[in-house]
Amino acid sequence: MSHDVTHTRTQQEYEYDRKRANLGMRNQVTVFALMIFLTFIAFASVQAGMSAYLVAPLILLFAAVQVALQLYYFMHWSEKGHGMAQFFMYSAAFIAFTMILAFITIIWW
Amino acid sequence: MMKGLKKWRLFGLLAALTIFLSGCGEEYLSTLTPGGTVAKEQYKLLLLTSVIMLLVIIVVVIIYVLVIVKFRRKKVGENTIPKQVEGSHILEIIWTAIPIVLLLIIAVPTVSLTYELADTKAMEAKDENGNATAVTVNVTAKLYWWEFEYPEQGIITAQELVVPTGEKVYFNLKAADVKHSFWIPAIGGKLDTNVDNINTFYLTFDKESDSLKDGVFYGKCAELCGPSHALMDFKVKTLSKDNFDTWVKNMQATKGKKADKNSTDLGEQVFANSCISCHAVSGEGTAAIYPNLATFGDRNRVAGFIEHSEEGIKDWIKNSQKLKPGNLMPVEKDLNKGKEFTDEELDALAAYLMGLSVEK
Amino acid sequence: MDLKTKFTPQSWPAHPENATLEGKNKTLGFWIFLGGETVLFATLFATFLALKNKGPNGMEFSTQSLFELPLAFIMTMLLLTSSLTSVYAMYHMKNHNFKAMQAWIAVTVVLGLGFLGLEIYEFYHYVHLGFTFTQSAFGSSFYTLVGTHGLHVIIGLAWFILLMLRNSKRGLNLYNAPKYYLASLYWHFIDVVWVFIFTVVYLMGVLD
Amino acid sequence: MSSTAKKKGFGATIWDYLTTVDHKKIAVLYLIAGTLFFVIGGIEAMLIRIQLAEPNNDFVSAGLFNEIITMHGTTMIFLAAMPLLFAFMNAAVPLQIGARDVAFPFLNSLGFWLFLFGGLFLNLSWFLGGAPDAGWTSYASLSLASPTHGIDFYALGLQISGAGTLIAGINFLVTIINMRAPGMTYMRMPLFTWTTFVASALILFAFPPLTVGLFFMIFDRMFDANFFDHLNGGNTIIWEHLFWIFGHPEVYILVLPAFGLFSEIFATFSRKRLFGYSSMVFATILIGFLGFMVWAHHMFTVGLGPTANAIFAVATMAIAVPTGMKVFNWLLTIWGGNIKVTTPMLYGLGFIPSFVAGGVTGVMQASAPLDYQLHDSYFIVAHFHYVIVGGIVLALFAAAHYYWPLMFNQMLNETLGKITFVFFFVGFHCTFFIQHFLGLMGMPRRVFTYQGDQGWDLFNYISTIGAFLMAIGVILLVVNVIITAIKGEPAGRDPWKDGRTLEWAIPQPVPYYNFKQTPLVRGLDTFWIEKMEGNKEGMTYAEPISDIHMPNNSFIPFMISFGLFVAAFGALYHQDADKAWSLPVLIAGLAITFLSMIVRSLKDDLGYHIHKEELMNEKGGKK
Ligand code: HEA
Ligand code: HEA
Ligand SMILES: [Cu+2]
Repeated sequence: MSHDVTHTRTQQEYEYDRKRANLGMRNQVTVFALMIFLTFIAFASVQAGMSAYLVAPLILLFAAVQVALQLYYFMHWSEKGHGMAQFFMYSAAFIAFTMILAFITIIWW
Repeated sequence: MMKGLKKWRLFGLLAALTIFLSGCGEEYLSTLTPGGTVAKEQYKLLLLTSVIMLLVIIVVVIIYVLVIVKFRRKKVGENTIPKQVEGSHILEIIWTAIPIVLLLIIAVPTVSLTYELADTKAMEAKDENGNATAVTVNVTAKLYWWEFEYPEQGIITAQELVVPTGEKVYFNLKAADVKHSFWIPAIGGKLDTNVDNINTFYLTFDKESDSLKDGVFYGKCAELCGPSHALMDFKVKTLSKDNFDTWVKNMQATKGKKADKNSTDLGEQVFANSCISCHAVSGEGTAAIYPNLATFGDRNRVAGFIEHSEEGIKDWIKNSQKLKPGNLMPVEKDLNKGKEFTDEELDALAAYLMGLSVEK
Repeated sequence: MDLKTKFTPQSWPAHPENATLEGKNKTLGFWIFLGGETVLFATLFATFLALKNKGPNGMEFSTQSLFELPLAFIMTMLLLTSSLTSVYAMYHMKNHNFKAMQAWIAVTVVLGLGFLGLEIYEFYHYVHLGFTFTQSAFGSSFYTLVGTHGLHVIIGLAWFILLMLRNSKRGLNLYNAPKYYLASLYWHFIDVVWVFIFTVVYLMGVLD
Repeated sequence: MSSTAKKKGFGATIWDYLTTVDHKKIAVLYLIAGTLFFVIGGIEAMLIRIQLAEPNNDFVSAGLFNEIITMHGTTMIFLAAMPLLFAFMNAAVPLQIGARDVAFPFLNSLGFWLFLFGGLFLNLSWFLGGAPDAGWTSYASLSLASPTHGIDFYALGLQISGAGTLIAGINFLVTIINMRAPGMTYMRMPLFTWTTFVASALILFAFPPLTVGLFFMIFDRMFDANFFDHLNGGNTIIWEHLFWIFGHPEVYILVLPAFGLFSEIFATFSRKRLFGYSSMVFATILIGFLGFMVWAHHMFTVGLGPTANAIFAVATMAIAVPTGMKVFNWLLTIWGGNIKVTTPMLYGLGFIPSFVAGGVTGVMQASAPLDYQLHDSYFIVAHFHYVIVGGIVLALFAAAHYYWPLMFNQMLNETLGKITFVFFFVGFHCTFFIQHFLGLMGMPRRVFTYQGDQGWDLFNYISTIGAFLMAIGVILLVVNVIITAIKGEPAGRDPWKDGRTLEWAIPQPVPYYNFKQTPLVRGLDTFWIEKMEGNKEGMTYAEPISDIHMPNNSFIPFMISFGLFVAAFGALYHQDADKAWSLPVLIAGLAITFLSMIVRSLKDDLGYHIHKEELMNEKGGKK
């Protein structure tokens, strides 16, 4: 248990991993492009002065998508072994949601 | 037959509980002797929940006693190894379902009463002349006293709330300094007086208070507000509608009343020199910074909790900081240009104050 | 675990951050910590939403009058890009390419510093207008929310810099690999928070 | 204590404890500090009860009384109950899951020292111009108005100790997830481990709102921010929400581990596996989850509106269901068992009716319109002492007796233990039962005195008598500890004879590396299984004896915490114009902290190995 078993990969394994990593990296760049794109639309739609009722949900959705992209790709949730991380982050998100909902509904101004 | 028996038992339990509970506490103060519809509804809820909780406790205790009696090692034998039972789905279902049912029985009246007690729409109702039909009182809680303003009637009083019986009285509550909470236990539940907003609710008063021991219901501050939180009491006088109207008229009639520096009455002179800058003696008006004293002579207590007598007044003037730490009343010397009052002055002042009345 | 083992790209494990028990514990612990941070930021967001544009009677400041989108846009781009560069750094970490990793982290740090500079400029600008931390509840909640994020940026940068300096002579090993990995996770989290800040604070602030 | 400690000199022992990263020693530290604060909080409770024994009493003054109740509540919740639970978690949980160590030994020690220095800071307020006086809830309008530094001590002290708690929580989470022995699946974990896990998750999510709320409070009071100042757009209700978003889960943080302890005790002393294990686990998780949905039941009278009140009322009631599941599962655990009424079991038997009584009054309060009457009255005081004292304190006392042999290899005196129980239990009901009626009779809480004409005199007097009985109980417990420490004999392994879980399988005194060989877990109640199969060693091993990796001791956690402690003084007095020394102190404190942190991160700390040969020679474990 406390022993750190590290084994040397065979040349074949190594090359295979390397190739996958490269593919993965390409994937990351695509994700990045998507994020830039979403950000751009979000800013543009606000700047364009469209109706707030339309824009607000839209940019919130974009934010959620962007965050999901960060988490699943940049922060590797799409790889296995992140069950607990997801569990705690989703729980946190749930509590965050409840709290924000409460603060915009039951505090008077 | 079984059902009938059960009902009867429940009823018996309720009756016994009621008798037991009303044995506790004083009529002018206890939530167990409700003196208005709001408190009555809440009391019913108390009985309902108490009975259900007693049932729960009884069930638990029965199983518990049986267990202890039957399964002690002395009985079972030193070396027996009991069967290692994993669990039981049927039992699980039973003790999930029954509590849910019991909770639903509580939840239904809870929700409906929550909405009912929050319904203050009728407050805005106007008769054909555009006058409000309901009595509304603006309550302002301050360190450590209460101000009651009647906006429709244009009158104001402090420390003693006067209300008509037999109708819904509406309250707008707020705090002037820190948060307090407005509570008349025998009449109904509390509502906080916040600094940020105005809270509104209603109470009804069934009974005229002069039949009570002190002639008043007791009111409390229920939110910690500083050292003298415990002394931030107020009293409630309930009058029949007619008497209430008379009281309002008398209050309105004090319009323009002032203490005169040149009065022949020494007490009035002292008051005019030392007290008038803070305390008004006319009951007509709107919210002020300090307690209005127009009805001082009619009150039940001095400063909310001290015996209402000339002695009590004098004690208060001399020792207000000791009696109610942290209140804003200046010490005696600051009232009287750096000197203490002479006995003669104090006596006269106390007599003058006792004479401030709209009822006598 | 020892620091002496020399790795080649081939003997280097595919998931160096998780190759040791310490590494596993650290990664998991850090994710859990981020869960707590999420709630912390949620609290700040909730408070900001409750207090935004609230101040003494007749306050002249509002989200509309203060915020400028071009600035927020540039800041967003800087931070987003730095997120990608730190992904590059981690890519090279997995390939056991220490130099490239350090280089990409350096780029990340430069971008982060750019972001921080703009944020400081922005705050400075508002303070000059009279919109300060103590001016109103709006001010208090705005500076606390955005400032806490800024503080995270500072910590993230300090972390990166410390790691780069400390390990510059030693190269990668299984002891410091999880540290790099966590620092980069932290940096992504900072970006995640910023996505909500630019959306909820700036964009939605300008909207209504 | 372990035989190695006895050989060392006094100074060396102290140094050992100051630098230890061993969870078993940290458990002892938590136990000592928690007991100290429990006694302080208890003395404060006695002062409260003496003052209220008769009407118009002037035993303490109005202002002082408010300081006492505030410090009583704060000390008991943050500095007594939680750390004492941490003591038993540290002592038992790693052993229960068959781990050599916790996941982060260094952080474990940091968590303790942060808690201790935060607690000391808070309590020093007594000597430095006045303790906090706005109630443990510290509602914003009053706490902003409070003139002394008391509230600043409260905010800074809780901030420091809260950071320690958060760290401890994360440590337990990772330990339980990552460090379980082979075969110890989630559904084989003992209930105390499960409840520790869920309580730690609650800590993780509940403390950040408190942290933020305290920062707001600090900013408002010290740096002229306006979060709660309604004249500048602030809103006091934000504090109330933040406090209770933390505060409600907090009560479950406290009670869940207590449930876990009793689950162990019931199973052990009935010689029966826990009835409905999986539903117990489910109920624990459900309580944790619902715990975050109900905070506004403390705010029914704030005026949030009928819809909010109704929703929170119903959500609150829902918690009765999983809690009920637990109660009935306990009853069915002992049903058909072979009950031995030892002291821990006696506490367990006292706990069931007491906690149920406290729980059901909670459900009454959950009925919002009824709570309009009950809120801020003595009914509430009665409710929460029934669940807290009847739940948590009884659990702590039970655990003290139950785990004493595990922690110190000695048995507390059983007879004295039972006498302690009788005094404490009778005193407890005598003190708090009657308070329900005081509340219903219109007595508000947090009153420093009351007038004699309100019908409350007798009941208050009875309540005070009860408190004295409780005090006798506590003193007897202390006496028991002292007697045992002086003349106790080694208790040996599995001293209760009926132990079921792994912590009882380990030899006594517990070796500092815990398990010489990592055990293999073959089912729920693994020690019981091995015993039933006649395995004398009580464990099956998952690996051969081999080198064990151990962390180094470190003084850095102490220094980090001490630095914050110093800095807090600087920050606090920085507001006073006449205290020029405050800024240097603030900077010095932060410097100590940061330097210690930098030393920690720059110096590689790889720990050391105990070699196989050494292990073979040590006695204990496999001979
Ligand atoms: C360990 C601590 C602890 C625990 C476990 C609880 C448990 C519960 N509490 Fe309590 N509570 C406090 C500590 C605790 N509380 C404190 C400290 C305060 C005051 C804070 C302050 O203001 O200073 C407080 C205040 C408080 C209030 C606010 C009162 C007010 O100020 O106006 C409310 C209101 O809903 C409440 C409700 C509940 C409920 C419903 C439960 C439930 O979890 C109880 C569930 C248990 C049972 C119900 C018993 C077992 C169940 C069965 C046998 C099944 C069958 C039962 C039924 C069908 C009913 N609590
Ligand atoms: C874990 C939490 C906890 C615990 C264990 C207790 C324990 C006790 N509490 Fe506590 N209490 C609170 C949490 C707790 N309380 C909270 C949160 C509040 C609300 C505060 C607020 O309003 O802000 C409160 C408020 C509170 C009040 C209401 C104050 C008011 O509203 O005005 C009262 C009054 O009776 C009270 C009494 C007691 C008593 C008698 C005990 C007893 O069980 C104590 C038993 C312990 C002892 C009696 C110790 C005895 C030790 C000695 C005598 C010394 C011996 C010395 C040596 C051996 C060296 N408490
Ligand atoms: Cu609660």
